[in-house]
Amino acid sequence: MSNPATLAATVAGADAIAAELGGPSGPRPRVTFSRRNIILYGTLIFAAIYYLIPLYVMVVTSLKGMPEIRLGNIFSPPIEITFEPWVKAWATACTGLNCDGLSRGFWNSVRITVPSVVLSIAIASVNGYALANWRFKGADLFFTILIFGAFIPYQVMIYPIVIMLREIGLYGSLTGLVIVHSIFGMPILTLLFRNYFSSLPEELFKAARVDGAGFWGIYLRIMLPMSLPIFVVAVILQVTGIWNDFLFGVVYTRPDTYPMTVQLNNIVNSTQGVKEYNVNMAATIITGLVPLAIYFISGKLFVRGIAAGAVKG
Amino acid sequence: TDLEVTHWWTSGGEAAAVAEFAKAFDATGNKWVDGAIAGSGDTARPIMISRITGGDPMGATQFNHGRQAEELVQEGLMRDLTDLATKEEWAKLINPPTLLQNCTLDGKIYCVPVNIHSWQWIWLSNKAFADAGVPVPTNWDEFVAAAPALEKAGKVPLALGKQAWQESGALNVLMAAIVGPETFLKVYKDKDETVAAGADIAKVFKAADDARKMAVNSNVQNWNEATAMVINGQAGGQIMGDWAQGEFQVAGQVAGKDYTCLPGLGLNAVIATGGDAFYFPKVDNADISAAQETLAHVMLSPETQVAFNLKKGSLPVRGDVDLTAANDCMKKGLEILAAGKTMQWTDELISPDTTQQMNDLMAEFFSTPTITPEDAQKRFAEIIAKAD
Amino acid sequence: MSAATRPSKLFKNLNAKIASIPMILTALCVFVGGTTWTVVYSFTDSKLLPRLRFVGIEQYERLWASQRWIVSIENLAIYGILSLVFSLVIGFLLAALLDQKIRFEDTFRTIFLYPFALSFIVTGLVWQWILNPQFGVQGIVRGLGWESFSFDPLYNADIVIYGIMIAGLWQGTGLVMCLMLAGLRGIDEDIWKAARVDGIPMWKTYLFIVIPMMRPVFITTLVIIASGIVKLYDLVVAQTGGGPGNASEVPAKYVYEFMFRAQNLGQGFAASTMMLLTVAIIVVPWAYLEFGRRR
Amino acid sequence: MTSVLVRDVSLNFGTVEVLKALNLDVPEGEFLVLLGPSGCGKSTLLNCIAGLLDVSAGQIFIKNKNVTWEEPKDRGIGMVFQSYALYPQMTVKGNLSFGLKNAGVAKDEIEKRIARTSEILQIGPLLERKPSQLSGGQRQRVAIGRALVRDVDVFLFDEPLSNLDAKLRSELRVEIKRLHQRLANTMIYVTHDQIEAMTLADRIAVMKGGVIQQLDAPQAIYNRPVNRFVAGFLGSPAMNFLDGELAAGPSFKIGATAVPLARYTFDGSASRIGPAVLGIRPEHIAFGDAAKASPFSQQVEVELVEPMGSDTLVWTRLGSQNLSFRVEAEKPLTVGDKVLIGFDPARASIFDSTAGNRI
Amino acid sequence: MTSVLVRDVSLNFGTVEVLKALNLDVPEGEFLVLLGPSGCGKSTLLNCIAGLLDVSAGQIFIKNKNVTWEEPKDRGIGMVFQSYALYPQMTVKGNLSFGLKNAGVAKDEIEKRIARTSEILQIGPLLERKPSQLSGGQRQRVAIGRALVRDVDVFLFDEPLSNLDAKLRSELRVEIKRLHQRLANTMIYVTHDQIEAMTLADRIAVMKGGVIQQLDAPQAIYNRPVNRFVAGFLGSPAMNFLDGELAAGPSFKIGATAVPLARYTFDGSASRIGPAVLGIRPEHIAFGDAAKASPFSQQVEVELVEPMGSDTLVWTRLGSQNLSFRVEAEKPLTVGDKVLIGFDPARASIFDSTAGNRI
Ligand SMILES: Nc1ncnc2c1ncn2[C@@H]1O[C@H](COP(=O)(O)OP(=O)(O)OP(=O)(O)O)[C@@H](O)[C@H]1O
Ligand SMILES: Nc1ncnc2c1ncn2[C@@H]1O[C@H](COP(=O)(O)OP(=O)(O)OP(=O)(O)O)[C@@H](O)[C@H]1O
Ligand SMILES: [Mg+2]
Ligand SMILES: [Mg+2]
Repeated sequence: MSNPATLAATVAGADAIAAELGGPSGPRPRVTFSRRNIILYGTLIFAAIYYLIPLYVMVVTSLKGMPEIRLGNIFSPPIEITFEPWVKAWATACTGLNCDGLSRGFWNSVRITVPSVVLSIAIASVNGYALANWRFKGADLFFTILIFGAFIPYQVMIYPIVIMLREIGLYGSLTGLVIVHSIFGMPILTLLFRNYFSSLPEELFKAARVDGAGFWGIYLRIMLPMSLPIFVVAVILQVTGIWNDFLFGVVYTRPDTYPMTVQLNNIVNSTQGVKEYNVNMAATIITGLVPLAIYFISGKLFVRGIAAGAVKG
Repeated sequence: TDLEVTHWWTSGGEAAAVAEFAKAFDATGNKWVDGAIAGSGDTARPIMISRITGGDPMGATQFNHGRQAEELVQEGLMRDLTDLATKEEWAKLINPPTLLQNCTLDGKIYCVPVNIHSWQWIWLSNKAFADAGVPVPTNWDEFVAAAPALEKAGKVPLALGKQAWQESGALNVLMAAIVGPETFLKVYKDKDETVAAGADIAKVFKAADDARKMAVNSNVQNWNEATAMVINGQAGGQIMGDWAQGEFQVAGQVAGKDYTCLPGLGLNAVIATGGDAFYFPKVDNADISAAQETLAHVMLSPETQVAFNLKKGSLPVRGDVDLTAANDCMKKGLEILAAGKTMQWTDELISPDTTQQMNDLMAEFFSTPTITPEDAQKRFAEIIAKAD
Repeated sequence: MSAATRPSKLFKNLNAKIASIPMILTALCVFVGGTTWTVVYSFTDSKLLPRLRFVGIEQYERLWASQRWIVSIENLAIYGILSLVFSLVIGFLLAALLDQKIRFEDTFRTIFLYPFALSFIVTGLVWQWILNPQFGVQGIVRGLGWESFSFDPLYNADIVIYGIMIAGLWQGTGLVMCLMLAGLRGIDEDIWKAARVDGIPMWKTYLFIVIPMMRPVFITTLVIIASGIVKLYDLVVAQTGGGPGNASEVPAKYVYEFMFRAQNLGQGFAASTMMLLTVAIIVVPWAYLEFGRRR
Repeated sequence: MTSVLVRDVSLNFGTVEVLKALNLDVPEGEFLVLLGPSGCGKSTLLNCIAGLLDVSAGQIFIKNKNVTWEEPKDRGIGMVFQSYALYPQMTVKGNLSFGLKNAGVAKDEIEKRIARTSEILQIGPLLERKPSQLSGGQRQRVAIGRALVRDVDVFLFDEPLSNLDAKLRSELRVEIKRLHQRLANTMIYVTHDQIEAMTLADRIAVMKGGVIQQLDAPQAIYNRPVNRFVAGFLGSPAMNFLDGELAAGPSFKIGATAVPLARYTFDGSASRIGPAVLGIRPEHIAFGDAAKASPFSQQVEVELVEPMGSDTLVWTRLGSQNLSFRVEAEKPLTVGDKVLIGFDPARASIFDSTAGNRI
Repeated sequence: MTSVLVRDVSLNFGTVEVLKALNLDVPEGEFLVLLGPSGCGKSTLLNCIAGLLDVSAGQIFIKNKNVTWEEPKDRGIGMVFQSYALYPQMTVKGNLSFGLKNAGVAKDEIEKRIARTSEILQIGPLLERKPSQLSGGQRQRVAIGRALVRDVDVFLFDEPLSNLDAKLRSELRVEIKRLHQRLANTMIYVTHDQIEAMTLADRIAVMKGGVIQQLDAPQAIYNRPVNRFVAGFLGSPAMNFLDGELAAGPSFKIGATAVPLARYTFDGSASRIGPAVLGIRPEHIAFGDAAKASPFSQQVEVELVEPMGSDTLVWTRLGSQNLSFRVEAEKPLTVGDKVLIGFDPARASIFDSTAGNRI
């Protein structure tokens, strides 16, 4: 629908030159095996191999029988695949007199992780929200202390916390452990949530206040529904952190509530004669399965959430 | 009543031994709730202590008797067993009497010794020496002399787990064997630093240097993995306490035929009477208190003592039990015990803090070939000077 | 028109204050309280149980006289500096590579990130095994015929800390990459175009333009890595147990061992206080820059 | 009757004083526009009135009630934000009803009000959509609806149109004006766009650095700005400023040229001699025949021509100073042309050259 | 001579065709503006010319050289971005010289070019500052400098002023125009602001949906838009569109009113009977006495008055359709006044009511 006269003139002129010059047309030719691509993908694949080797070794070893392992090569694929180590790791490996493998620890880990994740995220998101939107005097001071807390080596706090838990009578109970996890998850999570909530438009918050919503109303009705990415990050961080925790699990629980990592350590370290590497590896994989699954499922959201909550400026 | 018992007996022989306790205790109508914590006493003790100080004590717990639980007792966290002990006349039963002394503080008894363990053993693989074509040595010096032949046959002369407590344990065993109990006590009991820096101890460090060289290719961590090397003939021998015997037993080996044991390294047949004891934290619950008493009783009963110690490879704490079933090595131990050739061990003599410093030193010594025995001895003397 | 009175300040934002009680309690009781408690008891001769018998700075004198502590500090310094540098460099490189509009980006990213999902215990065990001279890399290479090949970092006191670093990097670079990727994606598209029009080669654009622009991301990452490094413990325990000898000892382990194994709480507290001090030296300037300047 | 009264309000952020003892009195039903450059404190003032910021000193009355310490929801205000600030996860209907639900209004009453609002703003068909499914203009309308539905006395607008493109902006401007005519509510409207201010306002308050510079009807501000800042801020193309000297006569000397000021009405009693600045708007400069009739005229050379469609802006020089004037689009002037221009000094403004106040 | 020639260029993002076999021919020294609504493909076309995007089909010539596959730096172009895209951690001087250093230009040559550029743009005193220490206008100037210093044949601007406020925008507009007059380079300038397009362009290419709708001089596009889209996109206040019926005569019937079209010049040979749309710009509608003289006039009632300072826009109705017209600011019209308006049909545009093409 161009102005016909102008366009006709243009095209005519163009033809004249093009006839003279000809030459390249259309997209730049792409060489699949250009030097750039070889270097790029080469490096990536090389790196990927480095990252995958341990997983490969774990899986392969866990599928071998002990005789095959003694033959030596950890990288060689199993000649005869056996799932026995897995069964043993899950159900019959012994620590002392308990020969029920990881199975008990699995459910303990679930019972520890779920409430800890929920509680720590609930507290931290409310904190982050209060810090981002309802600044009150002194809040920043507490927050700075909290952030400092993120760096305190856990060993430093073990003893005082033993005493505190004793004083409130929660030592050794699951509740006690859940509280400990919530406390140590608080600094980083609060930071994440605070950053995220401050990145949401402030006007939204103002609009809700004009609309008469209160502290909790705004949090539940306005902020929460908008916070999926950061919740994903928080859940991933907390699930992996708490599931993988060893120190608190071993110090603040009793044997019948030991989480999986403690049992893993027990199995791996209670060698009865020769080390059963295949069982150890199977136990290791089983222990890591839950956080791994979460990563594989929600890895994409994780990166997005990190971008939204952790990295500013 | 359910009674939770924590301990760090998780290797094959140990676990089998614990099962005997559990069986006997369950037979009284109570229930043994097993709280094994893997990874040696060093890992387990902190957890036990946190539990007790944290106000969530277990029903009973293992400690090495000696000074490990001293402060817990002083703090009044442990149950006083004097009444039970008087009633059952432990003082008469338990032999040697030092065992009960170690459980006693201010005249009150706080723990039940369950076995006698001695460190001063070397375990030799008959197969390894056969492979190397040399006779099985009868003492440390011969062992050192046989090392090159073993190496030539592709064996590791000395199996030694790379954990500090094993390394410092080996040093102490060498010391007791080479310089004898008197000098040993001068060092550890009297904390006499001139002796520690003296010529006698220099010999000990020279021997440790030999051990270091012989153990260069021993790439294992846990003691039972080192024992496994001896069992399958990969290594010539291992300096380890008599608990190693349980492993040989689980592996179905026969003392004298498959393996050889030399108390006091064949040089100085004296054994220390350290060992394990059970402590009973104070609890409010009357049921549990009763169960604790039952357990204490069961642990000392003659049948349990025999069954337990046979599995564990240690010696029973009562002199009146029948141990005909005992094997070669245990009998050697019993004979020494009967002859009264006993001595005190470091657990009773020095604080865990000093032990830790010793461990640090020996760990460094064994992993750093550049530290000369002389250097090491000098630092050893410094530790002894400050020891408590 | 009478002037309404100003309501009490205490009850302003009351809900926010109530909601912050867990945070305030944690900050005050746990972090401030626990830290103070630790510092106070570091001046006592507490053994198995904390006791208020003050002995001045004796514990600190002993700490700094201890060979093991010195080794721990050295190890942490080596590990810290190298793994900071390497994880930043590797993380950034991987992120930069992933940012080239490549195919299978999701797959690669997942591969690089998955180790982060595993616990240090698991990481330590796996790498202990891979680096085992008999079964692991050294064994394989020797099996292929290169008999003199030697690679046994976990059994060589001189290089054991690098063996631990290999495992640490394996686990940690994924997260760094993620942070860097997020940072790169935040760079204005036009900057790239401008650099292309100016004819600036890709690597120069990264080096002189993009990296300086990502300063905040680098700082955040640095702090996250640093906080992890200070806490380094599980990995060492699982991989080497501090060995061979004490060659891979780290401060957090020193603290733990003295508090619980050696039953010398005072010494352990003194060591933790030193760690706290180090942390304060790292964190306070950062916190000041990050939070102080803005308000 | 006074609808909104701001009395001596100050506001500090830390040590920065953003509002300085500000006074403002808005009668019932007035459309007041707060106009000023970015960062001058317009939004801050609006937030103070809404109760979203706590004043540091002073009082605020709405409908003769002291609301200085009231919560926003209790002040009888509705607010519309620049970024719309619609709740993204709620439908339009949810957005409209959120405030009412919070206030505990009965269900059928809510329905009734939403029906009325959506009729006024013609957003009936959009009620079930989410904000992300709306165009910019529709979002803006919903944002207005959210204030409207609450039946408030005072509407506060914070640059409600600045995120929209020019075309939509001028359309919605007309709609807001019509809405005001229909509802006759008090409206306070923040903008930094002077066209918006001129077209919408009953009165404009021009702000700078937290202080109201001039508060008056649009034409008054346009024609008789109290200082150079106000003069320069309003009008596009901008007013020409010519440096010169006030001389007896009275006249204004620009280099060799003298502009007779006989027809100029001086303000107050400031000194009428010495360096000063003369401001004249491009559309008040005539050229060609019309210029000849002006009290002041001068021959100049065309330097640059900016056709703007409806008219054309021509740049030239008077002495050595740039000067622009507006001509109708049809008049063909090209660079280099010599033309006669002139203006009536009565339409000019003269400012002192230091403080910039009108003389 | 042709400076930039775009031949049959198409560009797809995935399955979306953003540019559709587009042709464009820019003579040497021309200032060409690409104008169109957001998302129409202006930036995409510019990026194709710059070589920042690979075309899917077609060719691009710069200075008669086929550069379709060349790298951006080898095309002899300089580009200025909307967000300035200055390298934030380098000084202004660093920003200007970075590209030259990479091209291996000698040191003293670099100095010379920077000196010349900073003299042209008057950024001499800023050379040692970092971009964060510059104001918006200064940043924009540096961004232009970065292109200037490279001595290129063709300048590409991608909405270089849209991040600035209105005042600065109009100032810099004049500067860019002066720069073009001085350098006489070819410039291609993307904007969606029609005032910018009108004032700057030698020719304007109005785009929509990846297709150039009209390419012509500003006045031609303003006065004789080829379709309703172009007509509505240019001009502020916007053109009035009146739906009606083309009837024999020829005349245009709006309800009962008939506008005689004797003076209207029809385009081409499209059917001249049937439903159509008449477009007339607000400034072409006269009122009062002037209206009486118009070929068409009508009595109407004032509905809304929008004073805009320099002039006033008055809204009324013709039949039932909205109509706005522009009057001088001084003419006092108030809501409810009855006035006579009229216009000359020669200045109107008539479009067919389906495709919207000019008839
Ligand atoms: N939360 C805050 N803390 C500190 N200073 C602030 C804060 N909010 C605003 N300011 C400062 O107060 C001044 C006024 O800000 P305000 O938002 O009222 O300006 P504005 O006139 O609305 O500008 P704009 O047109 O850009 O919206 C600015 O200088 C700003 O920097
Ligand atoms: N990288 C991309 N991938 C997919 N689609 C794209 C991409 N970049 C642009 N587009 C699409 O191409 C169309 C044209 O985009 P372009 O940026 O050229 O518009 P524009 O005319 O410059 O608009 P604006 O005025 O908003 O800058 C848009 O519909 C946009 O959604
Ligand atoms: Mg504002
Ligand atoms: Mg664009």
